[in-house]
Amino acid sequence: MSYLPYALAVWIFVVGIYGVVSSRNFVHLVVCLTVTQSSTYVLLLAIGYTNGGTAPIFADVPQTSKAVDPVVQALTLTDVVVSVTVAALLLALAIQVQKRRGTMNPDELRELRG
Amino acid sequence: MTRRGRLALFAVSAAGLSALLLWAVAGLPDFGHFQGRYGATLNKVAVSERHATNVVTAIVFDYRGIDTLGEEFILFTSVIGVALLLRETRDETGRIHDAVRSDALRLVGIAFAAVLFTIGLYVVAHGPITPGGGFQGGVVLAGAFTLVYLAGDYRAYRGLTPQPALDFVEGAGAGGYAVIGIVSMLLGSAYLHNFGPFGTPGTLASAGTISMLNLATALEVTAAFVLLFTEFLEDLQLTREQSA
Amino acid sequence: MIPLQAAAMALVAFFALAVVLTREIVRLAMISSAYALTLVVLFVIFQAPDVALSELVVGAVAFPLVIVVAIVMQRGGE
Amino acid sequence: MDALVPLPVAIPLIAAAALTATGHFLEKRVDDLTAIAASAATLVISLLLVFHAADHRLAYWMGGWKPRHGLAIGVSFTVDPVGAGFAALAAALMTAALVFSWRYFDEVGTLFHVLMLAFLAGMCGFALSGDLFNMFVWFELMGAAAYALTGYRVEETSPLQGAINFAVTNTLGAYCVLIGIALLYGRTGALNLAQIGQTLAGRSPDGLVVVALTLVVCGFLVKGAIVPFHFWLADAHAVAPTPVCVLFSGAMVELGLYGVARVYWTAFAGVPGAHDGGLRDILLGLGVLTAVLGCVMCFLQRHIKRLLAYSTISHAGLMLIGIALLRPDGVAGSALIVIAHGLVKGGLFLCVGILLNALSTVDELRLRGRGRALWPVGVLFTLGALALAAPAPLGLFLGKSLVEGSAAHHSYGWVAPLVTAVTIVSAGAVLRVAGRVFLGLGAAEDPLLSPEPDEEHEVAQDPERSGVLMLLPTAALILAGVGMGLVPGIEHHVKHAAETFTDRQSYVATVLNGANEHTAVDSLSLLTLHASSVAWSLASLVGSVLLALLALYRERLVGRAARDRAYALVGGGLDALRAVHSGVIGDYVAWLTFGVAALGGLLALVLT
Repeated sequence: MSYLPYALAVWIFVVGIYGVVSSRNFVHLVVCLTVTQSSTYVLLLAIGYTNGGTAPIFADVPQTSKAVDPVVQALTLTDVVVSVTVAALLLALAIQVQKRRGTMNPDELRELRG
Repeated sequence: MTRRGRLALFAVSAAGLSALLLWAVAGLPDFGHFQGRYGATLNKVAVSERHATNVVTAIVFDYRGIDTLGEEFILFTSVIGVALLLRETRDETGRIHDAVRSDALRLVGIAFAAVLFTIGLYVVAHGPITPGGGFQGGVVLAGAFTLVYLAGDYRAYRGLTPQPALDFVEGAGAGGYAVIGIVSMLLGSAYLHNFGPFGTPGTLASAGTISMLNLATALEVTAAFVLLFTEFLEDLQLTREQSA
Repeated sequence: MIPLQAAAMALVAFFALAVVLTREIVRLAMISSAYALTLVVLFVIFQAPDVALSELVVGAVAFPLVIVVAIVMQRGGE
Repeated sequence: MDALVPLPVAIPLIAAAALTATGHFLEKRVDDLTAIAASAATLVISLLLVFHAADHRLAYWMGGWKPRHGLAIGVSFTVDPVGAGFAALAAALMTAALVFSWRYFDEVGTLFHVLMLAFLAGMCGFALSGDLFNMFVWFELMGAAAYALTGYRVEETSPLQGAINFAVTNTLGAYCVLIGIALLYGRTGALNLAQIGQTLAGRSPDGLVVVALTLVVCGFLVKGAIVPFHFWLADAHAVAPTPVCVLFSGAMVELGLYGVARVYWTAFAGVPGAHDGGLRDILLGLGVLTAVLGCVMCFLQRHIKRLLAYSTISHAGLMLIGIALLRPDGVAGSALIVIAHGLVKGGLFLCVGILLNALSTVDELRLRGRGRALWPVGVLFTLGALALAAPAPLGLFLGKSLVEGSAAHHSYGWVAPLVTAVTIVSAGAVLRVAGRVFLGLGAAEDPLLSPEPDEEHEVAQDPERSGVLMLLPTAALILAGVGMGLVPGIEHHVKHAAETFTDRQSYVATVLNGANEHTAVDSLSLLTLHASSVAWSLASLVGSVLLALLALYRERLVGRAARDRAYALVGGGLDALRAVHSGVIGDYVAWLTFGVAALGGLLALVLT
């Protein structure tokens, strides 16, 4: 159990990249990229977790109680926003590709080479 | 490279990468036994120093407020970027029709939007106290506007969200965040220094500039997501019109 | 608590793979939403309600957008 | 003076936000003026920071959160001359690009200017930040702006392809960095570079440290366009508007390498074994590979922007060689190459922009002889090409001679001939373009060169666009790049800056303990010329001119039989090399994965 959450993050990371490498559709590629990024959320939050700790919010619990690490959560929040923005930009590009070329398949874009 | 060659190269590399990563995480502290000084210290001092009962919000808007400045502008930049990338379609003019024509459905949609709007405001306002804050609340608020669009009254939607106003709110929200930092400097302290005023922990607006930065973020995020949705949805509407 | 954590992680692992292996666009949109929800559950279990809320609003608002984009694009392509 | 530190980030961001907020109500030209003013202000402040930080490093704590009992609880901008110099270089190039773009991007209102300003803020933040996660944030801001700018010409497919390749590879690189950050946080509980370095120092590295180093370095090397992470660069540069290419080639790529050097010298330099030969050899190998591959591909292009892009890859390899020596004088050499190359390459891209604007093509063969009418551009372009050839004491000479000297001093004697050979090929290619386009030399056809989709124009023609405003920044950049080495005292100041940059102990002391030691260097002496470096520089100058002539007149100079034999010898290899650069994103990501795994494996071998 003690390393399983970290291994989960590794799994998501590698699986996500596999999706990007093998993708035949830009929408699929973008979704796989967000999957890859979600591995970083899992890794960060798993690292910051403390057994028996509460959320780092002291509205209802006394400040002396044991809480999980708040820093990784702040980092993950930033990370989530980053993931949305990259996905939005890539989707906008994909839409334009579809309009110009009528294809969503990355393998069929071969203008730049050599 | 052929597809097969690419997958073979990836398979070998991914095996190596997985092995490396597993080797790396084996060096982490056991799950549930992390004892980082940084987080522990902030958990101890944030409430008394910053009068925000949500330590994560205190970190996001104060201890590491500069990260969030960057984050706001990443969102801001990507909205501008999407506007740039999808711009051409606005010349390919076409009339945008309402998606839904049933009045009953419209009414339900708009009522639901009103509920979402209230929830969004609540989430924004309670950021320093409970989970949530400018980002999450802002997305919910943007969702409420989008619901008006999806519920079908395009003119009502555009009346609610005219482009110059949206751009103004987006710029004011993001710029406001950066300007609040400058105000700290004009008051003689460091950039983004929290200059108060502090209230009782656990009440709204208790945490000084955290509350202001939270509000600026909410404005920016709401406008940003409404703009994003508008760009994409109008683009798709037009595409559909043309192909029909 | 431990079985709950293990179950949530297993779900996340499963859905991550499912997303990657789904090539059909409409189904991809649904499965990726489901994946976002499993992440939300995991984050709640990890005591990260702020992050869970973020993932929820993004998953509930941004992913439907992907759905719309994907479906309309596919129609345009046919 | 310390209060200046956040301004290189805050000023462009506030200007960008203000332009967006008021864009619908502004008079024309206000966007141009605001953007130029904000960028110029950033330049002035960054230069002030360079001088201010020249004798002591500054640690500026955002929000006033100074460390408590040696524990960093806030985010610091840690300013030294190298970091501030990078911000200044970015701002200088941005100012030139924006002046060049006067009336250029009118059709999109304020969007272009807003993206450029956000891009500038991202670069400045990355250069100044002393916190690993904060660096990641600025890295992403740079990226978001850059991806959108690359896809500017949405009406064609190739810019979209270039932007997608750029965005996907760099995003994956950023995730690698982030995983590395998470691992380091799990080990050290810190995000501040000084704090991380302090915790890692003195303990022998295990898997976590090795892999974290690998991931962070690889992530930044993607931005730095080092083989095998370089594929995106040529695609993105070939299609982005030329004023944007100035920033890409002159500052953004170099910032990736800066990230590697910064993180190494602050966080990892204290790790036992990190300083031994193994790491040095691996990085040197990567640098050599990149330099050689870049110059060969450069020589094979006829699309001039793509040619300059591969030349940038080749120079990125040279810069990495300087960093890879893991010595202060190597870092100083690389820093000087970065400055000279950034200015010169920026000017060259602007020359291409003028050609494109006037003659509606960027294809070397189609432009043959047509550049004669634009002779001032021709003069500048040729000067820039010669500066790349690094004749003593001009252009890239000073930086290269420092790298070569440092390498020779540490018994890497082969570096000097290799750097010279690479320079001959890449500068020769640019000189070939100069000869063909501006003098009409050489044949009208050349089957050796890669065919690429040409460009006709990047923005609509506008008769009111001022030729002077396009020529002025071009000339300024090229002349500054050519004469940079002649600034009195520059060699000593940069060497001193590199010593500050590589001094981990004093970095920690400044950041965590507030120590403030002054180490002034007062020198206005001119650069030193060593006989060997002058000889190598002459060889590269003569060699590149001869190579350019050979390329232009090989039909006449070399007999048919000899040519056929040469093609038979290398033709297959060149075709294979071309085929690897397939433009398909799946391939690029597979190579990226390969690079991370291979580099990680090698580092594991040498460090543990």
